[in-house]
Amino acid sequence: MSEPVIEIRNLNVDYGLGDQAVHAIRDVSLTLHRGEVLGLAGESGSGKSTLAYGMTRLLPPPGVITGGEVIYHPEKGDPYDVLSLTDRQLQAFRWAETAIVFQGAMNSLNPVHKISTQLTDVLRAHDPKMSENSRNARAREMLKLVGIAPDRMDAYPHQLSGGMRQRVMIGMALILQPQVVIMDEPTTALDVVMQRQILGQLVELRERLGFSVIFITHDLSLLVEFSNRIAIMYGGRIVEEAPAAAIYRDALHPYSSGLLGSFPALRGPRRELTGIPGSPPDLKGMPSGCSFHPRCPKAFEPCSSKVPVLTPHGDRSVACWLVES
Amino acid sequence: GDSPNDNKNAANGGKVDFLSIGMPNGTVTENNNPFIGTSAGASLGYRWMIYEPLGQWNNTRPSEPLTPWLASEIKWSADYKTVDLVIRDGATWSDGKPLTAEDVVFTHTMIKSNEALNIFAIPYDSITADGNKVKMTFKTSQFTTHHKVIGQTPIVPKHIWEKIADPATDTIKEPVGSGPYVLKSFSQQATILAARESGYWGTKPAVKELRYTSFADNNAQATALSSGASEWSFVFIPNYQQTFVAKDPEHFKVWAPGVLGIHGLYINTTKKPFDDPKLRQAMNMVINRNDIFVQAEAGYFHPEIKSVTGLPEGAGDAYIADEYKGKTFSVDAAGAKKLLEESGYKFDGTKLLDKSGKPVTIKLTDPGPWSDYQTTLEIIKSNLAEIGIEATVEKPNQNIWDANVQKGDFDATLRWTNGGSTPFDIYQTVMDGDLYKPLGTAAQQGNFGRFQSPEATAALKAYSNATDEAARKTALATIQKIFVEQAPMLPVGSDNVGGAYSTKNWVGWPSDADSYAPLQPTQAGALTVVLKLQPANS
Amino acid sequence: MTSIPDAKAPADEVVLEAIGLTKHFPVRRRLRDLFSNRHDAVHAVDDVNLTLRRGQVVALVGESGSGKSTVARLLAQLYPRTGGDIRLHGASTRVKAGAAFRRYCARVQMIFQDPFASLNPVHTIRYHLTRSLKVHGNAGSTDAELEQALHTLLERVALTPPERYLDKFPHELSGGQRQRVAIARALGAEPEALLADEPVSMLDVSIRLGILNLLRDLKERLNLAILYITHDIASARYFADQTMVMYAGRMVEGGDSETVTQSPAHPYTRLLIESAPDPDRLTGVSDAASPKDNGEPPSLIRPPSGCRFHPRCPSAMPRCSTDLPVPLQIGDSPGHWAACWLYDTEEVAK
Amino acid sequence: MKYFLQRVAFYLFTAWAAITLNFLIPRMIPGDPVQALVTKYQGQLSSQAIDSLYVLFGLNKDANLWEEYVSYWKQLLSGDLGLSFTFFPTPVSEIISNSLPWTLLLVGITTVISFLLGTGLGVLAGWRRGSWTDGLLPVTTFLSSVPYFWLGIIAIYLLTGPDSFFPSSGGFDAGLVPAFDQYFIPSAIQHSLLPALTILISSVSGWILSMRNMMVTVSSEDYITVAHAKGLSDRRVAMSYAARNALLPNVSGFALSLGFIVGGTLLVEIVFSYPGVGFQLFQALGASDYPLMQGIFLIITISVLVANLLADIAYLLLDPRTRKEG
Amino acid sequence: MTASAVTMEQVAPVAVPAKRQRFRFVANKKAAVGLFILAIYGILAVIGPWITPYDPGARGDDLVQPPSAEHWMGTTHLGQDVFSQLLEGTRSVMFVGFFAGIVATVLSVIIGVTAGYVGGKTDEVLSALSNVFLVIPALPLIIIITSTLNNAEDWLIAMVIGLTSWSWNARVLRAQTLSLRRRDFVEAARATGERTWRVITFELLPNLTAVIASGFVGTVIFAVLSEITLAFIGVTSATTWNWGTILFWAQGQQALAQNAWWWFVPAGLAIAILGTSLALVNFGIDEFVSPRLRSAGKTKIKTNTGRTVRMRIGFTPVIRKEPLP
Ligand SMILES: Nc1ncnc2c1ncn2[C@@H]1O[C@H](COP(=O)(O)OP(=O)(O)OP(=O)(O)O)[C@@H](O)[C@H]1O
Ligand SMILES: Nc1ncnc2c1ncn2[C@@H]1O[C@H](COP(=O)(O)OP(=O)(O)OP(=O)(O)O)[C@@H](O)[C@H]1O
Ligand SMILES: [Mg+2]
Ligand SMILES: [Mg+2]
Repeated sequence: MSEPVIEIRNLNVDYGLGDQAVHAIRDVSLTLHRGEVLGLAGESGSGKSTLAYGMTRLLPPPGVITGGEVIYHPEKGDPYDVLSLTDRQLQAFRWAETAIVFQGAMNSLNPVHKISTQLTDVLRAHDPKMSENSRNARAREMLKLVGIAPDRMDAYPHQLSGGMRQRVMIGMALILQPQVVIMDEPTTALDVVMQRQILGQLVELRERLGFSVIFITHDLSLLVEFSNRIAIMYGGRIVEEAPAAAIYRDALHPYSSGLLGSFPALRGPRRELTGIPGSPPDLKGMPSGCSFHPRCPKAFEPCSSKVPVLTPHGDRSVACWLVES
Repeated sequence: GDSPNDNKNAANGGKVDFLSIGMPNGTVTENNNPFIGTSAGASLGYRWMIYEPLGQWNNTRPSEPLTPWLASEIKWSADYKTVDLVIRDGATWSDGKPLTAEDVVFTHTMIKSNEALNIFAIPYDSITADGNKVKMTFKTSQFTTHHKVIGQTPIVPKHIWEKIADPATDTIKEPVGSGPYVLKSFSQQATILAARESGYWGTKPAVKELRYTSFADNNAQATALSSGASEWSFVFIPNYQQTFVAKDPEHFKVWAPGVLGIHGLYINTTKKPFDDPKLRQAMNMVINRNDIFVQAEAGYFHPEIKSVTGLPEGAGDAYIADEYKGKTFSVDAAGAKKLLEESGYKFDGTKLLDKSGKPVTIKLTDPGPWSDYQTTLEIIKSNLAEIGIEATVEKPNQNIWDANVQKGDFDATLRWTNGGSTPFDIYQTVMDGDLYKPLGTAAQQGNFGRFQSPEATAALKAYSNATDEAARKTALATIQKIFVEQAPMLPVGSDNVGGAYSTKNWVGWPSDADSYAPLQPTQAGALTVVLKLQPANS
Repeated sequence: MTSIPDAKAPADEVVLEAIGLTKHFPVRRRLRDLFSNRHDAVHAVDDVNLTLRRGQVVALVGESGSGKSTVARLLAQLYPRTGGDIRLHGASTRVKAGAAFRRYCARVQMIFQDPFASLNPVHTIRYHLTRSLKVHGNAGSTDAELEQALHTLLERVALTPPERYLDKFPHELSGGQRQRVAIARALGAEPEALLADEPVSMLDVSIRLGILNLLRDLKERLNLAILYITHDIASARYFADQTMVMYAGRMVEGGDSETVTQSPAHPYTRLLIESAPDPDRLTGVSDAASPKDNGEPPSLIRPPSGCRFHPRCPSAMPRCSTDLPVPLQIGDSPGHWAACWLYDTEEVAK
Repeated sequence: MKYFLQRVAFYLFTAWAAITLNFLIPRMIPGDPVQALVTKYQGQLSSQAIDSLYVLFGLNKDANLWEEYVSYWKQLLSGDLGLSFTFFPTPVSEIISNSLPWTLLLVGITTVISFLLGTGLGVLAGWRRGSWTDGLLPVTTFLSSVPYFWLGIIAIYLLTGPDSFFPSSGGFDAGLVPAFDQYFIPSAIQHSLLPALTILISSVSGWILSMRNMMVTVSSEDYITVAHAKGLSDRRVAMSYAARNALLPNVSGFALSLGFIVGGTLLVEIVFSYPGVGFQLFQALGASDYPLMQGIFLIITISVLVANLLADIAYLLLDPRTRKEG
Repeated sequence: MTASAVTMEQVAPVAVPAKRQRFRFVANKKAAVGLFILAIYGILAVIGPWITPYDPGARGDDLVQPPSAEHWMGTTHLGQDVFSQLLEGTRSVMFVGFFAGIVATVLSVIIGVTAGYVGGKTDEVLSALSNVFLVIPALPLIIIITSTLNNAEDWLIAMVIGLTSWSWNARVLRAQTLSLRRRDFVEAARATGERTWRVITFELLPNLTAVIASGFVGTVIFAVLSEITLAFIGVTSATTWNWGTILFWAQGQQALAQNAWWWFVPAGLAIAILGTSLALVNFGIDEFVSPRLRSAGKTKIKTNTGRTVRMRIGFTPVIRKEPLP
């Protein structure tokens, strides 16, 4: 396996402090390798977005990172901890090394500025010496790259369709040629036709530019198709991490298999769906032991008392007593 | 530059050559028409610095004859229906043209033929000129109004005014008058008058510039006075010793001579039980006029009325009937009670019961914003309590109060009377049967209390039409007797024509010792004051 | 008494029918339209035919903005229609308010997409259900009967024990529970037809299935006619007997669910199915079959002439841009049709 | 067409209704201007003058309400607002044109400053939460709860006096004539400082608060997070992204507040004897001067309507979403 | 597959004690302080006139005396006790404020909600009406109308203030209603077959309570200031005492020029404190309505090492605790 780009070590994130604190991310460790697409799946509230923002220190108040490290390996030079950077270093790090594409493109673009302004102000911030003309040329180039006619440069976000906006965001994410692109549900607001188009384009660009992607969604079937490795989150922890195909074929964690069993298949024989009973856990009143045990059809003794840790099994890891035993 | 403000700093050696005069009359708009009461000229008083009357009337000594001014001679017939005037030589208009008898005739003829200008409703008959002599005749006796015809009517130049289409509504942007000052500049904030370079018939004034400022209200004016920004004004200053004089005791002064115009509590004589003169008399006996003077009028503004005739000290002295000479008000609750009990009233504990056994209550009304009146009412209220009358104070809106007073819809209200050169105006406002209107019909001119006494009406008529002093004296004695015995109105204080001033820059102001003129900047006599002023340190 | 009698009518009975249903929303005019004489409108729904039968689920599939919700609201008589007809048991109905509207409501009930928004945050579950029962006279006459009816309703949607939920506020329930409450409320009217407008799209993947299964169970037990609106064609296959595909306000294909999803006839349906995620496809393979740019959905204010899909259609013919395609039978299974000139027999002959 | 016509119809209707009300309201007041004048002078004006005043004011002619209304409109349409009674025979339009500039300058400039200052502080308070700006809110809230006039009077008491820099009243030095020169302008500014300060103190907190709240709301928008993620400087994010968007709702509030300039400052002008329209209106009220009242109300009505229009336009200009589709 | 549906209740999240949302805003600190002060004023309004040490109108012998043991807030030029006037005046101020608030609120609810919900011609007529009232300057209008009243009692003044100050709230309510009307739960209530009046009163209004309450509080502030202003400029007859009357007398007698600050200052402070308390209540309501503002309240946090960390947007604080056990 190729070298790592980002290593997350024992990351902990709380919302709020003291008794009111919600532990949204608990001791998460995850490695993103150069050039790969890492899928992050899990149901709503499992902490996917929190993880993504936490590693770049972009959590809104009252989010607090209460522990852990995020080691970034630049192309040249020594690895460093993103969480220890000063504000200025962090600003320089952002977007140049990791870019983010959010779920709703409408909300990610400032409604009162032209998209050209929003594209070029990244360049202005990171390379103040760049001339106005070359900035514009670069922005134009990026738009062309994501399939938008450069004459839409001076459009306002609301004048573009949802798909176009999302492409602008992708173009913007790539404008500084970052090593890592984090995509938080980049296509849930779009319909399937558009979703496929955009993801197809992204895959193509990745092949060309060679960046790594963290791809967040709760649509597991989409992840299986598009990512190399998948990490499944539940209740603020990663419960399973494995190559995409491996998960699809044979999920080890009951939650992962439950998730896979919740999607009706469009092709192939009609199979009976199992689903997962119950509802997602409340972070404020997390069940003891394995947080999935109240919903787990295979729960047994240690599940309700002891927290399973993520342990490697070959090229995959899983946190489940079932697998341990 | 050519800025109108350039000379401001070019003061002659730091000496102040201007006088700052203020009035608390709100904003003004440029209007120099001397006949219109709403004009800036009238509201600030500077019309009298530009236009002059035929004679100067000293309100503080109303019984004295008028000082000749534009007329060098003023002669009334004994019946006061004819006046003969000799117009002064050498007076010129500020545009250089001489002032002639023609101008005088023109002015009065214009007033006669223009109802809107005839603000004193003078019944002119004929107005003729003969050389520098002018003769005017009137349809009725002008004894009680002669000071208005001569002393309060400005004379305007014929050669300019005859070209004015409607003299009642023209704002006379460039006034041309015979007075010692000309208009230099006008702004809402300040009107500046400059002394005429030449051509004034009298002595040149020492004050080179008059700066009139109109302040928004009493507070602003009083503040300006105590900061020295205003050197002369006529305004009510509460606790003037502390808020004004104390700020510069050496220079800040107040002089407030009373005049023949008074304030008093009008009682609705149609309402039971106040139709009973005995009750009114008793009420008159308990009113503490000194408290009112000190607490409500700041100890100066409406000089306390002492004489039982309601005539103010000083200005009224000459008119007090022999019968009442020396008779003054004194608070006498015991006497009042006795009087009441003698006339059939009873007391239920401290409560006064009228003849039918009902408790006597009274509503005192005046508009809310008039704080001195309100204070007076509060004092009267507690005074009346001493004889068991329960009074309440109401503060209707001014418009409503106006309407109610005129229609006779009130129990008792503090109000003023007309003022004049004789006590006639005072008594007429209170008692004239000719002004009587039935309840519900607006009485605009007076007799708001619906006082009905044919005797008084006849006496008033006799007084104004009399042709000799003796007849006037008898008539006045009758009037005063009715006023005292019937008490249709309980006099409280008199008007004053004084003012607050500063002697820091200018001296020569009138005083009790030398009350040569009224000290109110809007009076016609103000010109006399200005002409008398001299620099303080010369 | 108030318990809903199971299967009271024969299956397959037609409950609700839409014939040529059309809805145009007038557009607010702008300053620049001042001097033009056009009267713009959003052609949200045009000429839609639909039949709901007892004990059957009809799925309505289409991309966002294709007019699915509008159809549902038209059928619920929440919007007045521009044209066409709605027949309840064969009788044409047009109701706006008042008693007639309530009578209609009692037979046709709607479930909204977002269970977070469709329950009033200030009222308890009890209030919501009681109102639904009372409005339609199913509350019984005593408190005890009402209580009983409430329990029955909650049990029906598998919220047991009912006491635990009755006095909760919506915000105290999870999304799945809320959607169950919404369904219970609809059932309070004892309807014959349920219009479910994307009932699970706002819910978490793991609990979607529970709701769909509940609906299916209710359909069978109560013999309900269900209109299932979704943009997820896979769930239509799983859940519905019939599937209709909508594009830009028009029906483009319809038929038995399995047939429509497994052998789609209309190019749009094909595109839709091709685009759906497929875990069996290899990672990162962008096959040539998915075209680079499929274009944008058309403006509904000035929809394309002829077939509304022709600007994006890979197999468009000149005729497609001029003639409006009519529904044409496809031979492969009974009732399978597509509104596409490709299946015009003359065309095929050529 | 319909939308445009609706807008026009709205403005026309509102203007008509407001003007008609303006016409009716003063006529409901008992009393008349002559009485008010007589009363104002409390004995200084002899009651014989009443008759001549009725003639002078033209009030001796009987006219029914409808005829008055018709002629009122005729006058209005020919741009004639009639003659004021208080300042008879000065035309109302002249009085207004004399006093309006003062109000517009004092209150207008103060409103602008207050808006700018409040917005600026609001941006700070909303953006740098937890800093010193947190202390701003309680203080300004308290200050803004103090009645204008009270604050003004206290300020006059504390800050003015014979040797003070601050004059206690008026719009400029009494010895000056309004002109744009080196004497007048500094004097006018000096005179406007205290009134401006009191207006500022009592109005700024509203802007701070609404801007702060908008900043807080906007701060949690995704595009702010994106802007941070882009590595933009904090300043640029705060200004160009957060403040720019948070400003939008405030701008229309600002435009509307411009409309209330004329009507809203009565008391400041009264307390500071400032020669503006608010004070004129107050005088007109006291003197039953309904031509003047109507004139000022008309100005207020028009200014509010214009402000509404401005708000419409401002939104159009500042929010690209409301602009025509490109 | 009903099995999964039935089993779900076993794992329903632990029920959080059902706090009634509607009264939760009292828990807000600002609102609580505001309400507390308001309550004191309320009590004084009721008992004030009974506990005055003197008859507020009674003349005494000590004229313009500074505060002393007998006269806590000194005396007026007539020797009246300022403290008694202040106490006595509270009732009128509170009465006018709240009565006018109620009148205006009822009007604005009727007009605003009807316009917003019914729409069409009704909306146009009602909107036009409120616009006309919005255009006419309120304070001058109130001055004019009150000056036509013969002997304006408090309730009449309150009525006038209420009748002239509803329009802004009506506009806000209309806009709110318009947005609520499109919400699903309103549609759902309609689809259930509810009658229009029921939809308005039971579905819409409860959701508008915060807006209505905030409008009410705003009107109360306005009414209090208006009443005081009217009394101060001497327009109202004010046979009863209120703080404006005190200020009117003080100003008429130039209290400050006489150095009688005790006559002028307390009433102004009383107004300011009342205004502040009402503003605090409004803050509370605002924060209740918009949770973002609420969570924004706590911006400084203390770590367990005693360091203070400020929450900043875009730079999530990192506080590394001692390594977790
Ligand atoms: N501002 C906040 N305050 C308190 N808790 C929060 C806050 N933001 C998020 N959380 C909690 O943190 C947990 C993780 O949230 P996160 O947004 O990361 O989930 P997610 O997996 O991205 O969900 P989704 O699929 O809905 O986007 C959730 O349980 C959520 O309730
Ligand atoms: N009240 C309305 N006024 C004007 N246009 C409307 C209205 N409701 C819907 N539309 C328009 O009608 C079209 C169809 O909308 P509809 O909500 O039915 O789509 P949908 O298929 O349900 O979409 P989604 O999947 O996003 O829910 C859209 O273009 C929409 O903008
Ligand atoms: Mg998320
Ligand atoms: Mg929809």
